[in-house]
Amino acid sequence: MELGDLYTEIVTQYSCSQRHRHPLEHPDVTMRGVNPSCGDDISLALEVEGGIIKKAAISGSGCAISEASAAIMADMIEGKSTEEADRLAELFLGMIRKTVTDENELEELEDALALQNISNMPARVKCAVLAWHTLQGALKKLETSPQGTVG
Amino acid sequence: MELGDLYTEIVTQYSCSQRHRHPLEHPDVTMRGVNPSCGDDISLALEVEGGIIKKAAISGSGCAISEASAAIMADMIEGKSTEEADRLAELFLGMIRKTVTDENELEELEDALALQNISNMPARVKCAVLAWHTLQGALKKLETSPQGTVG
Amino acid sequence: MNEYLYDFPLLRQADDKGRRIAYLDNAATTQKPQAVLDAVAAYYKTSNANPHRGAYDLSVEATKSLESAREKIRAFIGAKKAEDVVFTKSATESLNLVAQSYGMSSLAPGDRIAVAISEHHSNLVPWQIAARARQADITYLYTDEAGRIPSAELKSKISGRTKLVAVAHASNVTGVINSIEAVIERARTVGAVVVVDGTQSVPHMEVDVSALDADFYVFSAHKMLGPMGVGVLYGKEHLLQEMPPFLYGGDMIEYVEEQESTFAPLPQKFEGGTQNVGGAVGLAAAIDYLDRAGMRKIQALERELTAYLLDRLHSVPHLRIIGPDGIEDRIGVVSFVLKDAHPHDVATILNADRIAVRSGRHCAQPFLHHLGVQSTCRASVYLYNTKEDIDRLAESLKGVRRWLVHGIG
Amino acid sequence: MNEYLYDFPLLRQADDKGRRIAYLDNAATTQKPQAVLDAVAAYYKTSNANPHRGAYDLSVEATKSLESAREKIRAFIGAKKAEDVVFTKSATESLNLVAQSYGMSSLAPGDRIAVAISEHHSNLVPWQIAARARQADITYLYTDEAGRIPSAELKSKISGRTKLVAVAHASNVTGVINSIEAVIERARTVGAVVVVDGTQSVPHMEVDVSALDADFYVFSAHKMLGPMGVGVLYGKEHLLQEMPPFLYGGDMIEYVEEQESTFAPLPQKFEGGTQNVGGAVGLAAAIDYLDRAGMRKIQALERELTAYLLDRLHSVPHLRIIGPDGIEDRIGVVSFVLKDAHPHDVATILNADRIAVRSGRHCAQPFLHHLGVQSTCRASVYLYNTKEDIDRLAESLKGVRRWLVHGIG
Ligand SMILES: Cc1ncc(COP(=O)(O)O)c(C=O)c1O
Ligand SMILES: Cc1ncc(COP(=O)(O)O)c(C=O)c1O
Repeated sequence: MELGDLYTEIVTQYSCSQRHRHPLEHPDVTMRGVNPSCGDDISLALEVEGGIIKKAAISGSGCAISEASAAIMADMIEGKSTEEADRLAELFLGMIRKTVTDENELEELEDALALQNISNMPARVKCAVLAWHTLQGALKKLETSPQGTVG
Repeated sequence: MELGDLYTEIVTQYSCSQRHRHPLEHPDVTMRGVNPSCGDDISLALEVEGGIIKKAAISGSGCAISEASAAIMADMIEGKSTEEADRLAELFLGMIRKTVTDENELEELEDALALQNISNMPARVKCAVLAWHTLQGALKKLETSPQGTVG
Repeated sequence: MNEYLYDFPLLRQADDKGRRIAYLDNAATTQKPQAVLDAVAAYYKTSNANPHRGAYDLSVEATKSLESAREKIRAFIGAKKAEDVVFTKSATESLNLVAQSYGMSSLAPGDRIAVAISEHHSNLVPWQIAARARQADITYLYTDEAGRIPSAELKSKISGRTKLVAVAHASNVTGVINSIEAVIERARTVGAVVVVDGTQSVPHMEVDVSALDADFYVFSAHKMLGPMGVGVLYGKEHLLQEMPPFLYGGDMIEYVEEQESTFAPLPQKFEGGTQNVGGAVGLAAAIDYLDRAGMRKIQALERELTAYLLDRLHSVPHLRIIGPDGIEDRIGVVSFVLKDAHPHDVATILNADRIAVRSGRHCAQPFLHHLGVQSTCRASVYLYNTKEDIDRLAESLKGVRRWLVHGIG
Repeated sequence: MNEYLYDFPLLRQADDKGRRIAYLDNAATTQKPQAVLDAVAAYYKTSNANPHRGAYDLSVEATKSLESAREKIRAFIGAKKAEDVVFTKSATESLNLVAQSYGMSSLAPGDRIAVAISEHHSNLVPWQIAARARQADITYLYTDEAGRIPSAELKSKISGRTKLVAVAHASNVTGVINSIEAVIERARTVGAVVVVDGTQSVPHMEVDVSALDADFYVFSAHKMLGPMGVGVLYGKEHLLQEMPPFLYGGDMIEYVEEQESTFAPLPQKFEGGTQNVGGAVGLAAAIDYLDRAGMRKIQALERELTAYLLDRLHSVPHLRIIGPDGIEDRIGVVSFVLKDAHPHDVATILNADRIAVRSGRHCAQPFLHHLGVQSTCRASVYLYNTKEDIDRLAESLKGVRRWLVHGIG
């Protein structure tokens, strides 16, 4: 695999993006995600209203891949329902695990498709999936906690 | 090394000998010696009078080499002073370890010389030295204990 | 000539008298086929790096080597998930891990541990230590004269207070295959966890830990054609999950802060320190070799060799077999004693004929004590042994007493 | 061309683009010379058996192989007696052995353990565990910015309550060589025992444990050209004598009775289970290789390489070295960060040029936290590295930011 297939313009642009890098005032849930072996350490905060993700914010730091993946994800889930976000996370993880390969199905992932090549780089898979696992964790937390007590 | 150099007539004769295989009525010291890995397990009992070993008796069981070695030793030390017995043990161990090689010096070991070849058989060295280590242990016990309390 | 023998460099070699070694100490360790040596060397020549750590290709390859070995082991023993397979350095370490980590964290004062009297020290002393530390008691399952555990013993000794049962799948002294199914069935009725020492079974028979429903199952690579320095611990996921780690250090950590640490998920939680990837690759190659031969075929072949061995031993005067005389429910491990000949001398005399058998107490002192023998000779076969090896053993045994018993020679 | 390189099959190999690997992750594990692979294979082809057990020649040879490896290690580190050298599976196991066996049996509530903040998790987490179990406290020896432990820190932190000091001879993060002499001198004044982690020192410099007067000293074979799966624990005899065993089972036993056992003398007391003889033979061959090259010559050569490495790294824009910038009192382990480039991405980009460096936290999270960095890249050299390897590293590093920082590429 060539480096250019990994550090594409989309990836480097997102990895430097500041769009979702701001604190939320009243997050309904926050979740930390870490790859202990490499030191990626991010936090995801969500504001959810009536089942819809209104705002997604990211803090912490990681490598270009994990930061790009987190930024793409935050962009994608804002405005979507929590079920929809969960489904997208499954789809993304399926793409990386190569359990979902149908191009049409994957189209839905839009810019996140730029990370498809990662599945050929076992050493970096963890970086790409960190944000999405963290999202799933956050959604689970939201679901199992009574309204207003998580965060 | 040939088997005939190990299981010599002297060795097999001594190993079957019953001469010292009887209990002592009033032993001044008894000592157990064991090779845990192979299961050799003998006991040595001594009657000592005025610094002279009057009787040496052996019980327990072991392989032909350890039994022959014990029988030869018991024969040799009866009638000798405890210092003399200790010196002979050192000499025997020196022969096996090959730290004593002077033929004239070794002559003193008499029949125990039949075990000299053992030093070329690392797997059996432990068997040959067991009785002599046990003897040294018994003599030490005798020395450090007030008269009449060991046994 | 045996179709496997040629694959084993050590066994092919003739000495200056033209004799091959008749290697009959396979219960202690086995010889290695060229394919295993080659696989290990190939790993070091093409894929060696510290696994789980690097972002570079070589480290990825090393990780793949380790994990594909784990997957191969999983399939070989029928475990459900590769995560339930933990690498250790030996069966002994695996058993200590269970005793320390599971035993120490789950046993309470007054609990009972049922241990078969026939266990190898490695599946016995760790329980003595754990029992003492937790004020639990050890109850022994005694065998009959042939070394079999009567089912009445299971019933009477495995009771409501029994929290753990430690038993070998096959004995390294008598070759008896214990009915693990019956042990587990009984243990289930009282809610006890069963630790199976598979060190002598995995090399010689098809084992399916899931079908058995064993809670823990352990074995060593070096007794199944693999290299020394590699052991395996299989455990049920929910048990492994709840257990504290055993070795603390690199690679088994999630966070380390100054006063506290949290630990990695399975199986890394139990794999502190750089793993023996070369050794794991060697075990994987050994499993490939065994799979190619076919475990059923190996078992049939060993059964034939064992029948022949028993038969030939019966023909040796003054010889008594310690353990079952017949061929049912046993592996090819046969202990015996010769009248008036100490096992150690017997082994030395056989050695002069280039026959390798083990003599001693086989790391099973309580068992030998129970059977009323101080030590035994033990011959044990593997797929590369031949009837000729056994003929040589029997012939040599016939001459032993001539050397030892004064007046015969 | 480097005179050693040719001996290492993995390093000789060119890929399809004709590039050799620039292997600069020697602090994680080293490559193996053909001589080591051959020695291990030769052991399995001519001398393989279970040591310490058999009465036959092959078992005697296996025992000799193990014991002569032990003697070679003894001489290499200047230990007084071979019995003071214990085989383990890794430095990690050695350190856990000391923490569990010595630590748990000698620490009392309120005692202090002084641990350098720069320690590898393997010499840190086991002490956290022992401290918690014994209600002892951990006191950290903090380093300065360059990663050196100031002598004032020794004075103030190692006090009357300190019973044990755990410190590495050389750091796997910064390459700093700690003044073990000063640590031991200070420890002696308060009567504390010193555990030295020599994993990064033994491969790279002459070490004499007797001259140092270290109480315990540990290292791993795989970081010094030897195979994986072999570690060493050196301990002073009187300390080892008093310690309880660590792994219980075969070969470390004297008597086993139903409820109790007594243990074998040193070093067998700590060597339960079948030992990794093949691995020990490999370590012995590695020591032979290092001895032939000469440890002083290796040290001089690595010093030259390290000076060159530092020099070339200084030429890379936006690069900051974590640890000492100079060549004094250090080994050839150099950590660094590149502005706006995460170490993980740096390693990936170097990998595309077939350069292997490690990125991450190097199993030293508290140290990186103390130094104020989340992770670093680390290049580490060994005798087979060349200036060309280092040139390739420096050149590739200059291109890294082009890939990562949007708008530069
Ligand atoms: C300083 C130091 N100590 C201990 C270790 C642990 O060594 P191993 O993984 O071989 O147990 C390492 C290497 O990872 C190290 O660099
Ligand atoms: C039944 C049994 N359990 C455990 C062991 C211990 O195996 P290892 O020495 O490889 O740890 C052995 C072999 O010695 C054995 O035969």
